[in-house]
Parts: sequence; structure tokens; C-alpha cells
Amino acid sequence: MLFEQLSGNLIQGLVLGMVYGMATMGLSLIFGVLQVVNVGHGAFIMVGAFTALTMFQAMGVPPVLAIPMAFIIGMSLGMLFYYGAVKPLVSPSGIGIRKLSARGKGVIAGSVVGVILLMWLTSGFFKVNIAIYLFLGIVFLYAIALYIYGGRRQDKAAELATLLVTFSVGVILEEVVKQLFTSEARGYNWDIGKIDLGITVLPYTKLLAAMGSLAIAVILYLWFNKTRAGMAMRSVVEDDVGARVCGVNVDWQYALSFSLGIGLTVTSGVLLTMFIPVGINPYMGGPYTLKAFVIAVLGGLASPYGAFFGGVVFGLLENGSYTLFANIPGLEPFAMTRFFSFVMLLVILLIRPTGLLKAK
Amino acid sequence: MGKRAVLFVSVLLALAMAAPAVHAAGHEILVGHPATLSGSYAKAGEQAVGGVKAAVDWINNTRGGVMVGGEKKMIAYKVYDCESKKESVTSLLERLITTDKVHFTYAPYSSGLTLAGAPVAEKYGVIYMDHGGASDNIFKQGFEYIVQTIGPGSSYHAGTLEMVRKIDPAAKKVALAYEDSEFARSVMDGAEAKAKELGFDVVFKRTYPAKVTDLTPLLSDLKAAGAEIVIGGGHFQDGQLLNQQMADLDINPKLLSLIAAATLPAFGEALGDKAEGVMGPSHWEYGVTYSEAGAKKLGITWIGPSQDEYVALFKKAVGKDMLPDYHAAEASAALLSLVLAIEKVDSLDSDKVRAALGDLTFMSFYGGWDVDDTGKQIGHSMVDVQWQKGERVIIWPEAAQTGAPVYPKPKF
Amino acid sequence: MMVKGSGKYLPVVPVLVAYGALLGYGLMVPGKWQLVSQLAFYCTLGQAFNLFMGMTGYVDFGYVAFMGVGTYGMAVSIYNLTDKGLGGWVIVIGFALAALFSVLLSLAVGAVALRLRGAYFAIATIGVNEGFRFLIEGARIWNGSEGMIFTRHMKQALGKPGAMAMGTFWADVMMFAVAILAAVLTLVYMRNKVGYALTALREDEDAAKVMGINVTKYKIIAFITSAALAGLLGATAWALKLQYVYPTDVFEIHYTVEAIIIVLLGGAGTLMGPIVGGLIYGIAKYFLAIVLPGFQLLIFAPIIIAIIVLFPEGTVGILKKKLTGTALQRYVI
Amino acid sequence: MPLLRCLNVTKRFGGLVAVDDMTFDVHKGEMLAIVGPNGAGKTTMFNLINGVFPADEGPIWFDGVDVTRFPAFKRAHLGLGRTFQIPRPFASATVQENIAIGGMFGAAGKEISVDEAMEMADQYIQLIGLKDHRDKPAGGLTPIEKKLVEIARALAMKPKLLLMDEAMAGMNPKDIDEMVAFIKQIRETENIAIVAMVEHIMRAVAGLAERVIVMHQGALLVDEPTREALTDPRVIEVYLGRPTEEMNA
Repeated sequence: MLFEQLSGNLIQGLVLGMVYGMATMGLSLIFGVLQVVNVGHGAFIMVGAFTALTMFQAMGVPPVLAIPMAFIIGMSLGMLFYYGAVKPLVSPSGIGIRKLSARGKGVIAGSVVGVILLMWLTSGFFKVNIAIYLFLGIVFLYAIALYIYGGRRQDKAAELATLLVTFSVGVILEEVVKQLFTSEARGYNWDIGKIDLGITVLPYTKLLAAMGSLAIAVILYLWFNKTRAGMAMRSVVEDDVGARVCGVNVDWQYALSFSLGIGLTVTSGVLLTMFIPVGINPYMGGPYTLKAFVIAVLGGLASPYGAFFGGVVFGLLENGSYTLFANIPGLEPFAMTRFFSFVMLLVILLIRPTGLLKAK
Repeated sequence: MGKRAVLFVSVLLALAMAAPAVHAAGHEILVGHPATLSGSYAKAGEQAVGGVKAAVDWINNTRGGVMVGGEKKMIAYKVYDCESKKESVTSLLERLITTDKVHFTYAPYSSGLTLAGAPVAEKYGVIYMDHGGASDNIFKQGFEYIVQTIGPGSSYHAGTLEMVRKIDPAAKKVALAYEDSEFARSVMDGAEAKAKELGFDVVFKRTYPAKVTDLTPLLSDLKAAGAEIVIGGGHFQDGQLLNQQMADLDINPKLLSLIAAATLPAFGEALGDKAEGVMGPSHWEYGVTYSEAGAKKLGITWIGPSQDEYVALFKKAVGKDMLPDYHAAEASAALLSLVLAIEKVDSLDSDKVRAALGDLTFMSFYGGWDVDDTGKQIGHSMVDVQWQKGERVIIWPEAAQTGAPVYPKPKF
Repeated sequence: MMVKGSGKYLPVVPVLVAYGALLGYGLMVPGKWQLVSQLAFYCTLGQAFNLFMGMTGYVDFGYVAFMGVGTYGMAVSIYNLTDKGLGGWVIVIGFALAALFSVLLSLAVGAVALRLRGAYFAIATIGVNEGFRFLIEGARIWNGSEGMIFTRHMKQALGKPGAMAMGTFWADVMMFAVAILAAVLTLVYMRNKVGYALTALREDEDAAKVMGINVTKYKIIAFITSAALAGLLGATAWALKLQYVYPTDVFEIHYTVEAIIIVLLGGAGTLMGPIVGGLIYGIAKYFLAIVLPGFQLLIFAPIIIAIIVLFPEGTVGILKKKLTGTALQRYVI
Repeated sequence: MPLLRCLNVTKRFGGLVAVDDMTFDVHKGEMLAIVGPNGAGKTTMFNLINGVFPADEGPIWFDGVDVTRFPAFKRAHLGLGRTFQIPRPFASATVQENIAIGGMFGAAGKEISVDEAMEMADQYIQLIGLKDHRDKPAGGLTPIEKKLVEIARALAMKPKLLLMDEAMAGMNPKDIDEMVAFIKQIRETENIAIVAMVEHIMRAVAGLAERVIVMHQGALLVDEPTREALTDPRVIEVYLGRPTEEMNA
């Protein structure tokens, strides 16, 4: 009985763990290359979930086929936020032009006035809340300021700044999605049957999500190890300066890996909805961010495959430990599994900060 | 920089003072609300604000205002966003009371935030309408100006269990799976007591943490317990998750009842045919049959729009094709109770109105309304709603039925 | 600039002026006290957080846990000891417990997390915060998720008017005291060896060690001080003022983020920074909530990004640069 | 007992032996140069002496105390000072504060108050000739100025032994001469032992050091007076391919 439950939980944990693992690879990749912890991680998962939901509901596209779309959306968002918010903080070159000709000043001043006028004239026509215009106006002014001044690399405060910037990026995503879809929790219903293993039941959607995660992890592995582009990126992970010396365009690798990381994260949002197709709402990302941190640490923080492996270990331990805590009276086993996972996080950080896989 | 700092601070403070303040015109009754329009409770906040606006619309435009001091006064509603944060609740509430000079205030959604604002409302002696704080404990603290419209948590699942007892006297095993929060725990304790009273065996009783993303281990455990009746829930997302994952694990009890989630329209949209037969207790539901005629028969005062009028007003108020749920109905009913109490004492004084509220009993589209001395709601009874063929049907109590219960519920 | 003797402590003047102005505004203008209290909360949060984060460069993402246990310290005392006939002493005991709990937790966290650097430290501290919340819920410590509501107990201990005045006035005054204590401690640290050691380890931890600085010792001093101040802030702003505590409410990670925003807006590692940052943040938030209810986060998030990218030194950082070489220089640090 | 004694000191990183069985002494007030090509293990040797990381084998004695397991800051308190190859002043602190930090935490730190350290720092600012930069953040200085600040910071620690890591790398010959004169001067006025680490600038070695240790692949190759060392065939072999003009300077 106990054994059956434990093994049932472990099977579920394995399947879920693969999805969790995949959902953390993007975080690890970005940390590995840029040393940036993406605090807005969960918001990108949320974007993926909404992608799957919208494509399924509006176009009847099964979630599996939404994966490429989600990846493209993620890559684009990644590029946008990299150049718009992250690059000025991490790249020595910055992105501003700093000096502006008289004509350039005129053009910019003109376009600021023009855009404000246009917004003012159209605000009545579109009947949009003034706050949306204010938001767009701030983003526009910021873009211009960035174009001119460009920010600069902040050596000491960079870490703090990137934490806050990625957090704010997450907030922007949440609030924009809230404006588009309201804060209602949604779901979709894609039932393709299930398989009864005796000790537990697995819907095919869950299996598909796990297999998809595994496939993406394998593709990423092959890409890193067998292609030129992948090896260039890996060289940046391993040695920033060395890569520069060897002629790798590190700035471009930063941009590429940031958007690849975001692409993977958004994609994982699709896979997560295949595992749990309900509760899709703008603020769903928070718990996934926290889980991703634990998993990333299990995998060594800087290694995408480590993260995948960490996800599997996390899934097994979290689901497996439930059975243990359920047999201790006076405890709420579910909350204790969460407690356990954070204790695990601290232990790993203390005795083996490079993760479970690497012994360095 | 001493001077500059002083200058800077004083400019900021001057800004704070100069912000436009609406002064009571004398011809309006001002009601203020630090609502949860963003943050964790954004969804409930949106509903509540829509509900108040709908009620204001009805009172001003259909009823023609509130008769006080020999004059028909209109109601003006002032809403700020507290972002679901306790610091903002106190400062915005005070601003409403002192700068905007509102006559009455609403509490924000949730027990915690209601408590956060309570000391301020008490200090200024202003009525504080609790429309989303269901904790029984609020009313054990000796607050004088809190008046509750939402029903207390402990009775949520009583009707459900009574229904099962009646339909299926042989049913024995009950499983309880609730969110780990003060509110859900009070529901769970109430349900457990009721189940024992009715002769059920509670074979499973567990909680899960808030914001959970996967319930599989808990549900496997529940499955092994072999329960016939499963009741639980807490908020909206975890309710959806619980239903979905029970279907995934092929757990097929005879009855599944979830608080807070199953009664909302979006629940069925999200889950599709997996919601079929799932039920939940609700303070109010579209389709309840409270009517002016029914109230007359019982000899109770009736106020407010009919149900269909109310839904139309709500849609107009939020500007979206969205159905009101019980969060909205509670907020509306709270305003209606104020109107009756004001007219009864012919005054806008909080102490007098509060006394009148204590004596007040009335009925509206929301159902009965009556509070005890502490301000706790005791007159409102709940209905049970079941999803049948994609529609929500009121199945309990029998007097309010819009359809017969489907029991046992169809398999997933 | 030579800082010697009594002149060393001149920068406390603008701090006192700022808090005095805020306090005076709240006392003199009727009906603004809660706004003042909210602003003071942000200033205090920033000030206490800055003492560790600004001075060492370590980002404690689980900082709110110290406020949480501080709140619990006060709550446990009032909730359990009121009927022991101790009267108002429960509050004194509450402060002691708040400080004790937060210091104990900071020792436990420090033993594990302060060995780590950078992102590893940040994640470890998040882990402590979340883990602690789940432990309270899972093992049903201090009433578990049901928390404690103790207005009733406060009324019993202080009398009804007393409890009410505590919630709407005295708790805020005590919070001001915590704020000033935090500012004074920051300045004292800055002007003593602790401050120089922290500056050194923030800039280059390895070089600091080679200079003979026992970095672990100084990190722990700053960490414990900052944690104890957070505990006192929780005890005043959350326990005494609001008189209830739920675990999900007090271990809410958003407060850490707010603290980071405040410190960065004002300027990390400066004395005046948290005050300026707290005022800017609090006032902006207050007015956005009034003018554009429901949209303030949408407006606020891009502004934060813009400020961090375009003005990384923060308000006071910029001011400091502008004032270098002027007579006002010695007032601003 | 010499001031510093290293006995069979070894350090491995994974499979790589970075420092291999090094044994040597440094005497009080002595001027010693450790020379070796890039990758010879000099920086690792320095890190072992002042405790950035612990040695795998072999005791290190300093001033009569076994410091093998001491953390870096305790060794600093015993009188070990250090400068880095790429200068690492505390960027946001002013020049004065940087130097004062050395004073208040160094060997005599316990007795020195913040104010005293600041006054002491002024003397050293005088010494290195950076009076105009006293209140500027050290992060904004030129590399040579940073190097001087770093040396002053180390001197303010009142060390008995100063480890100088590539004090003259990247300088032009004129600056090197000035730096050599400066180091000689401080050695005389402060009466401390100096171990300077040099990659290949023999001009500096010849002008400064009384004794030379040549490291090669982590091990000790030569330990003899400067004159002999500069003409030692083993040393020339290690440096084969280096400009002879420098070798013979």
C-alpha cells in the first residue's frame, strides 16, 4: 500500500519533473551566459501558457503545435527586452549614441511631439484608458532616452540592477496580459485519453508534455555540442574573455542566449499547460519562478542540462517526500514537501554549490 | 544639501496636499472604497467595484436617490486601488475619510485587508462595510463599525452535506481537501463538524498550501482513501486544479463540491466537460429565485433590482460582457443595506446608521440580509450550484432549485 | 574631505530634518497621518535594508522573513501573554521577542547564506523565506496558516482607547523611532571601522581579506543589525499597527522587492538614499492608486526600468556627485 | 628563525600541480625577487603565503607562527602586506579612505582609530605624491596612480613583509626606474622585507633585489644572489627567446 503510493507518486514526479526541468533550462542558460538571474522567469512561462490557450481556443491548434509559435514569441520578447533593458546593464559597450547632431535633435523632438499629439488626438477615438497611453508614452520616451544616453555598465550595482530590471519586465508582462485577457483564470480542455498503470493514472497529455520536454532538452544538447553556433555560445558560458579572444562576438552571443533562454521559457509555458491546462492567468508565474530557482540550484545554476536533471530530481523528491510526511501525524504533508524542497536548496548551496551533476 | 533636501521633501509633501480633493457637495452621499483592483485579489476587486457601481446606478437612476433630511440625495462612489497591500489600505482609507469626506466606507477584499483598515475606520467612527472578509474572527475583536454582508465561512458546506444525506442515506465516506488558509480552514472545520453530526465518516482530511501548482500526491492519497463525497477548495485557481487533476487521476466520487471556484462562470469555461456534475456552495448565483413577490409573502422588506436588471446594470458598470459573481452581489447588497438604514434613521451619521443596520432585515436579489450585534452576517443563506450540460443549475436548497441535482455525478 | 570629530556626524542633520518634517506634517495637517505612516514605512524599510544590502552589496532576497518573525514576536507576546495580567508590558516583551526572533533567524541564515556570494546568496535567502513560511504552515507553528488576530487582546491589555490609539498613532510613532535608529546606526557604522570594512568588502572581498579585514565578522554585524531593525519594523508597522498576522501575508516576497526599489531609487549605500527613495516610491504609488486605480503597476514598472538603466547611482548618488567640492558636501553621504 | 619560511609547500588544482614542493626563506628586511615566466606558479605562491587559499602540503611559518591554516586577514594582522598584479583599490572609496583602510585593519589596526588612520593616510599620500587626488574616488585614477595607492595602502598596514605582485608590469622604462627608486626608498624608511614578483623585467630585478628565486613550472629552479642568478644558464634556458637586452640589463 505504502509502496504502491510511493511508486505512483514517483512516476508522477518523474513526468512532472521533466516538465519542470525544461521550464528551468532558460533560466540556467541566461545565468550561465550573462550572470543574470531572471526574476521575471515565471511571467514568461505565463506568456507561453496564454499562447497555448489562445491558439487552442481561437484556432483550434493543439498545444503541441503551438510550441514553434511560442518559441518565436519568446525569442522576439527576449531580443526586445535584451536590447531594451538588460544590455545597458551587462554589456561594456552600452547601446547609446551619446552625441546627437542638431538635425538628430530636431528629428527626435519632432517625433516626441508628434507621438504625443497623435496619442492625444486618438485617445478619444479608440476609447482606451488613458493609463494605456501613459504606459506607451513612458516606453516611447524611455526608448528615445536609451537611444541617446544608452545607459552604461554598472560594475558593482549590476547584479542588483539586473534583478530589479528582470523583475520589472515580469511585472510589465503581467500587467499587459491583464489588460488584454483580464485577470480571470482560464483553461482549455484537450483530452486525448489516458493510460492506467494500476498504481497511478497518466493522461497522454502529461506524457506528451514530458516527452516534448525531453526532446527539447536533447535538441538543445545536440545544438550546443554539434553546431558551430552552439559551440560559440558554449564558449561564452565557459570563458567570457577567452571567447572574446577567439573571435566570438560576445555581445551578439549575449543577445542570442538571452533570447534563446526566454524562447525556451515561453515554450515551457506551453508544455506546462499540457500538464496542467487550467488556472491560466496573468499572475500564475510566481510559484514557477520560485520552483525554478530551486531546480536551477540543484542543477548548478549555470548549466541548462543540469537544470533538466535538477527538475527530474526535484519532481521525484517533492512528490516522493509527500508519502513520507503523510505518515507523520500533526503535519500538513503538502506544506512540508515545500519546506523540504527549500531545505534541500540550502543544503545543496552549502555543500555543493556547483550542483548535483558537476563535482568541481 | 540640507536645504535642498528640505526643499525636495517639502515639494513632495506639497504635491501630496495639492492633489485634487473632492469635497462633499452636500447633495450627495459619498461612499469610499480602497478596492483591490490590482495585486493578488484583482479579480475579486474588479467584481466588487462593478457590483457597487451597478448598485449606485440602480439607486440613483431607477430608485431616484436616497431620501434623507427631506431631500433625495444621490450616491457618489469613490474608488482607489490599494494594490492588495496592507500599507495602502490604511492611507487610502484615511484619505477617503478625511480628504474626500466620504460618509461610509467599504473594506477591501479578503479578511486580512479588512482587518488592516479596521483600526482606521474605528478611529474615525465611520461605517466599514465588509464585503469580502469571511473570517469569523473579525467579529470577535470588538470592532464597532464593521458590518458584514458575506456569510461566515463555517457554514459553507452545511447545505451540501444535508443534500447528500437526503438523496443518498447510504453514503458514508467523506474526504476534505482544502487550501491552507484561515478562511478555508474555517470552512473545513465547519464541514467536518456537520459531517460528523450527520453521521458521515471523515476518511481523509488534508490541506494544501496557497498558490499550489500540482496536487497529484495529495490526490493519490485521497484516491486511496476511497471517498464517496469529496468537498474542498479555497480559491479559484486551486479549485480548477483540483478538479482537473482528479479527472487526470480518474478519481470518481459520487459528489465533488468546491468552494469559491465551481460557482464561477469561468470555471466551466476553463474545464469544459470535466466540470460536468461538479458543484459548489455560493452566496449568490445568477439564477437564484429571490424576488419582490417572494419577499412580500415572507413579510420582509425588499429593495433593489431584479436579477436580470442587476446583470444588465453590472455589465454596463464594468463595460464588458462579464457576468457578476457573488463578490459583486455582496458588494451591491451592502450598499442596499446602507440605503435602507439611512432612510430609516433619516441621517448620514455613522453611529445612527450603524444602529439601524443592526436592526435591519431585508431581502434583495442577493437574498436575505441580517447581522448580529457584532456586525456578523447571519441572515444570508447559501445555495448550492451544479454544472449541468455547461450551465449552472441551482440544486439546493429545494426551495431555490432551478433544476434537480444529478447524483451521483457523471464520471470524468 | 576630512571627516573628524563631531563634524563626522553632521549628515544626521538632513536625516533628522527629513523625518522631522514628515512627522510634523502628519501631526499638523489633520487626516494625513496614515499617509505619513505609509511613507515612513517605506523609508524605514529602505533604511533597514540599506544597512546590509547597500553597505555590503549582498542582495538579501528573503529580507522580509526578518520582518515576518518580528511581527510574530510581537504577536506571540500579545496573543499569549495578555491574560497573564502583564498589562502594557506585553508590548515591551513583544519588542524583545521581535528582536530576539529576528536576530536568531539572522544567525541561522547568516551561518548558511553568508558563505555564498552574488546570485547564490540571493537565491539562498529566498529559500529561507519561503521555507520558513512553509514550515510555519506545515508544522502548524504559531497557529499555522490561521495566524493570529489580536485586536481583542490589545484591547484587553491597553484598554479600548489605548488599543485604538496604538493602531492608529503610537505604532507609527514607534516606527519613526525605528527609522531614526536605523539611520543613526547606519551613520555610526559608516563613520567607524565597520563602515570602512563594509565598503572594502563590497568593492573587493578578496582584497579586503588581504588588507586584514575579517570580512565574515563585519558581514554578520551588518546582517544582524539589519535583521533586528527589520524585526522591530515588523513588530511596529505590522503587529502593533494592524494587529493581525497571517503567514502568507508577512512572508510576502514583494516587500523585499519594494525595499530594493526604494534603495536603488535613492542610491544604494548612502545615508539619505532610503529616505529619498522611500518618499518618491510612496508618494508615486499613493497618487497612481488615486489617479489611475488598477493601472499603477503598468505605469510604475517601465519607470523603474528607466531609472535603473539611466540613473544607476540613484537620486542621492547623483546629488553627491553634484555637491562634491561645495559646502553642503559634508551633509550628504 | 627567518621572517618567512616555506617548507615543501604544494598546491594542486584538480590534476594540475600549481606549486610544487617549494622551500625557501625570507629574512627580516631582505629584498627578494621571485622570477618566472607566465604560468610558473608565482601568483599561486603569493596566494598561499598570504592565505587567499590554503596550501595542500607543507607548513608556512611567518614571524615564528605556523600560519598554514590561518585565514588571510589573520596573516595580515601578523604583518603580511600585499599588492596585486592588476591594482584592486576599493573603487568607491577616496584615495585617503583606501589608504586609511589599510591602516585601521592592518598589523597595528587594533590600536588605530579611524581618525588616526586618516591622518596616517595623509602621510602616505604625501609619500606617493597624490595630494591632489586625496578626496577623489580611487576608481577614477590612472593605472599607475592606482598602483601607488595600493602600495600606500599596503604600507599603511605596517607590514613586516610586503608581497608585491608584478609591481612594474605594463610600465615604460622611465616609470620603472621611478618605481624602483620609490620601492628602495620605502624599504629603507619603513625597514620591511619585500618579496617582489616579476615576470621578466630584469632591469627592475637587478636594480632592486639582493636575492632571486626563479620558479619554473611550479617548482623552485634557482635560489641565489641576484648577480649569479642573472647569469645562471638554467635561468637563461627558461627565458630562451626573451629579449636579451632585458636579460643583461
